[in-house]
Amino acid sequence: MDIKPDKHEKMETRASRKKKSVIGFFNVCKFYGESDAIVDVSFTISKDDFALITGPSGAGKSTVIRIIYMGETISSGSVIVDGMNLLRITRPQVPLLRRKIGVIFQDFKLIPSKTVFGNVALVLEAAGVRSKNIIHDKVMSVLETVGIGDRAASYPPTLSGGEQQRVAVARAMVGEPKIILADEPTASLDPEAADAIYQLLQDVHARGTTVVVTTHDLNLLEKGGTRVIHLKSGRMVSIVNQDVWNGL
Amino acid sequence: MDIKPDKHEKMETRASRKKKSVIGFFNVCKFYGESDAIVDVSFTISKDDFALITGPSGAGKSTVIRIIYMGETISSGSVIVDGMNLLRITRPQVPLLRRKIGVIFQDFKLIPSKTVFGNVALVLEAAGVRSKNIIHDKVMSVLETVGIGDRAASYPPTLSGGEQQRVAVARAMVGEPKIILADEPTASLDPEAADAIYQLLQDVHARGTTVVVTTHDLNLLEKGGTRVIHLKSGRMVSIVNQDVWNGL
Amino acid sequence: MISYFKRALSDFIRHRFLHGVCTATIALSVFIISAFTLFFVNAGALMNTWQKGIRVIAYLEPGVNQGARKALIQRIKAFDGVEDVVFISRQKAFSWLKKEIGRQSSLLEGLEDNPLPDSLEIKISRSALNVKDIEYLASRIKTFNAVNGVEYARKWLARFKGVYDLFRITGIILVTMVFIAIMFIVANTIRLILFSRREEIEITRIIGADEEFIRNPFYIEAAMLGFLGGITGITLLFISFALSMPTISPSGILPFFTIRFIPPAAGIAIVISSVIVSWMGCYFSIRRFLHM
Amino acid sequence: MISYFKRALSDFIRHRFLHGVCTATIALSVFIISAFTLFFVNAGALMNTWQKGIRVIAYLEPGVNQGARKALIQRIKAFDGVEDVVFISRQKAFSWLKKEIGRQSSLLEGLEDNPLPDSLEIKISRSALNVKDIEYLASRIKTFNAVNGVEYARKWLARFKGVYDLFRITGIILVTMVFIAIMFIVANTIRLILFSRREEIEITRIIGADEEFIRNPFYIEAAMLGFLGGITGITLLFISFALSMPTISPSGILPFFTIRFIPPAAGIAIVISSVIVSWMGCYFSIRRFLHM
Ligand SMILES: Nc1ncnc2c1ncn2[C@@H]1O[C@H](COP(=O)(O)OP(=O)(O)OP(=O)(O)O)[C@@H](O)[C@H]1O
Ligand SMILES: Nc1ncnc2c1ncn2[C@@H]1O[C@H](COP(=O)(O)OP(=O)(O)OP(=O)(O)O)[C@@H](O)[C@H]1O
Ligand SMILES: [Mg+2]
Ligand SMILES: [Mg+2]
Repeated sequence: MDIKPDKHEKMETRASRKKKSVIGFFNVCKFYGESDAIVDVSFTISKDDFALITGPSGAGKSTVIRIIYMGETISSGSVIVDGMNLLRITRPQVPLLRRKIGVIFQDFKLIPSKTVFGNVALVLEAAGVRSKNIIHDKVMSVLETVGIGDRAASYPPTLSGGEQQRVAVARAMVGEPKIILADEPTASLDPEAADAIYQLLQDVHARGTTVVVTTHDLNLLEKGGTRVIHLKSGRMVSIVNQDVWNGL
Repeated sequence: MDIKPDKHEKMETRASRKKKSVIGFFNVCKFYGESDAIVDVSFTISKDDFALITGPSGAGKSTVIRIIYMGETISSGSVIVDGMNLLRITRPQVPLLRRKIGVIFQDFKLIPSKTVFGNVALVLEAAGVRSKNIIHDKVMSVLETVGIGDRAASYPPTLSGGEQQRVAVARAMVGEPKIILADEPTASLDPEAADAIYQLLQDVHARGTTVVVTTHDLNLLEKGGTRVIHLKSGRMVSIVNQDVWNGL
Repeated sequence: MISYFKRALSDFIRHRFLHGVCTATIALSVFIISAFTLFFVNAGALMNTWQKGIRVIAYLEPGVNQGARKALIQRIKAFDGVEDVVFISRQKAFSWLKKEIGRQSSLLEGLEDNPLPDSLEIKISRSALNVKDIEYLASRIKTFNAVNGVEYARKWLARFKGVYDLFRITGIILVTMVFIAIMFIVANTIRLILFSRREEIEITRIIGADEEFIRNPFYIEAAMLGFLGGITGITLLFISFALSMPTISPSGILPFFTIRFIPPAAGIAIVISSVIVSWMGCYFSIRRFLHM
Repeated sequence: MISYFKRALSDFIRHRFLHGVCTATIALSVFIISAFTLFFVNAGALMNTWQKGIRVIAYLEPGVNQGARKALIQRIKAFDGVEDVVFISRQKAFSWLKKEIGRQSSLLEGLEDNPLPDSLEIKISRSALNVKDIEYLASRIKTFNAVNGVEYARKWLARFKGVYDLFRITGIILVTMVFIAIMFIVANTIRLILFSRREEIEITRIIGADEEFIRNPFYIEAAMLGFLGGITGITLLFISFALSMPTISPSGILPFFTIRFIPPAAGIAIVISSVIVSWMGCYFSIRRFLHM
């Protein structure tokens, strides 16, 4: 816990000789008052990873996600995301970091007073896209992809749980981010819809996006990712590099 | 759709010769503008049922739940809950109906500014329980049962998704209602915690509570209930009376 | 009822920010309304000091003896609106006239005899300050035998009266309008509180709470807001008053008049109004949110 | 920038309720502040009509001829604060005196000769209404050879001046205090809007919006609220004014004075202030919500 960020950065550099790592956690701890959400967690996720973070309820999965998009600051350790040390980041850099990341929030975080279209379009507007046409086309195509193109004009509170989750998925993908963080992206979905979303995530992964999914869905775990990180009570239980494991 | 409530009530009486039915849907439709959430749905659930409502995302499962606790009014047909015709109910009777029903909402619906304890205690306070001690004991015991007794003083936004869901379960059970409506009560939970909650629901069912669970969790479906209602696009696909089916 | 109070109190603390902002708004509203009360009360008092100057002079016939005079004074004193009657001898009147004419008093030196009559100065009580009443009074006094003629500052009186009335009417209209405006502002603020808490209200309702259970704490909270805001507003005014008095007083050159703070009764009335207005704001707003 | 405007406009419509309540509050605030502007402007104008009566009388030495008199008038007119100088012959003055003394004019009948001197009536321009200036002016005029003495209503002037000053100072203090109070009320209301929308702000931020993107629409909305509220408030005042004029005017018995609505320039200034205050309210409140 006394290891300085510089040291981590060096470790990072060494690690990336083989594989370009996009997300790196080094001895990260996150405390809330007396309780700890994350204790001494270290892992790296490379650019071409499809990482799964798993563990029981309250294990710290969402906390890891929140730390990556800077929804939460860490108590100790250091975190590197796409080459940026999150401890050293300046305030104006935060939005730039976040635009590289698409997040599917566990509680969706849709704006109730904006339509589905408006919610998804906001990502592009915030990223500085000015053209109405480009926004319209991109948003509608991603809404079609997740299967709720017909609800574009609805407001989130009028959608079913699964529909809201699909809007959240659409919003995370519309900006074509480098990294997608999916916090239980299929919890509210029936197996069929869940499969479709999972397939979608694999498609974007195939196109070069780093994907991090938290899940307690056994099916998802069985399908496997390239790297599976198992947490319990905020501590690391295991990291499995699926490709290495398969090669055993 | 032209069938009058009276007729249903008669049907209801006839049906209850064999089994006391607690919830009855008779040709129920629910339209939102042009789209329909529920079309011509009829079923009954008896007092000793553990009913499962299943179907893909957007099938109308939550809508059925909302209709039962009068979170939504129906467009046509009639609904009877615990002997009350919901079309004929007066405004002051609504809270009385709701106190008979414990609902686990799909989106939890916890009050963010109240502690976990306060959220759960509110049900008892609203039901007119005055004694601080009784409230404290009941709330703490139900929080222990769902496994979050140690988080009683926390606020919902500081809980993980699964912890929030367990608070929602606790709140639905604390008032010892006649009927428990559980809208995807284990969606945010890992298999172990989900099993525990499912076991809990079976325990209260065993103690005489009518339980209605919506789910797309295949595990839950495999474990089965006494009655499985399958919806798709707002229409009934099937009703299976598990006991009869098993007896085939 | 006690449980409602407890819930209201814990709500109050829980929603510190909302209630803080709302209390501030109410306090400022009370401040405004009571600042104007302060202004109009003092301006009214100032005008009253002017009005003291209003009197009717009755000139007596020459040779009215002391007995007849005293009887006359008694009879005039019996009239409504007469505060006091003072006898002014012709000698006194003459010396006053000399003073009044001032520089030109030399012109009176040519007179070997005092041409002025004896007179009675009739002070009008403040409550009767009304042009018509005074005219009527004057006409009645004129009918007495011992009275030769009656005089009063008819023109000045009419003019002053006009200004005084205008001031009073505009004051009343203004304070009423401001009061109504303030009422809406307070109601609006409470409406925003309810709006921010609509989700909480909705959740409380669907877990089986009846309207009374939901409403009562809001009513109590609104009354508390009104009370706190009222007290704070008046305190604020008092502080501003105390701070600005040094600026006002010395420049005022008004030794005959001291500015006073609003009377305690008015202060209490304002706090009570504040409580009532807040309560009513809550009453009307909550219906909207309870039936949505 | 245009896109911010579009977003602000759609936000405005989307949050109808919030913005409606807020506009109402601003409108009422503007109403209050402009009602008081209306009051003080008119009260000031009314006081000015009184002040017209203030003049200095210079008594001339006997036997000053017409030429010397005209030269004197020119020299006096050259002083600062002198509006006009009128010659009053001793005959005219004597007939006025008779009128003034009224009933007792019989006492002047004993005089075979007019003892009054010729005089000059010096009208003071309104801007120079200041006891010290007038005293100074009087002392300067006294030094002329042709002038025998100077007279003016020193006591009345001092008293009127005191009241006028008191009125002006309290007016300024009051309107300033109310303005500050109103500013806080408007800021508070905007703060409540931001509070109700904090979730939306938070979500917008975590999907990668920068502060400018979040803030600008709020600023534009606040300015729009201020503008709408300002216009509405002044319209409201105008309607109230039009409605209450019939009540005030006839009773007023003030034919020499007409109550006027606030001048257009003041109206525009008030609307602009309303926009600025709303904008500032937003500016200071949004920091709280953006850094929480
Ligand atoms: N703001 C907070 N304040 C206090 N404790 C917190 C806060 N946020 C999270 N925690 C605690 O940290 C622990 C980890 O939370 P986290 O949300 O990461 O769990 P999770 O693995 O996502 O669980 P789930 O599967 O239930 O969503 C939990 O016990 C949670 O209560
Ligand atoms: N207030 C509303 N206005 C318009 N449409 C609505 C509203 N509420 C629900 N719907 C629509 O009705 C349909 C059924 O919704 P419901 O929430 O019952 O689905 P569900 O079966 O619970 O799905 P999920 O498993 O995704 O939660 C959905 O298509 C939904 O979009
Ligand atoms: Mg989580
Ligand atoms: Mg649902």
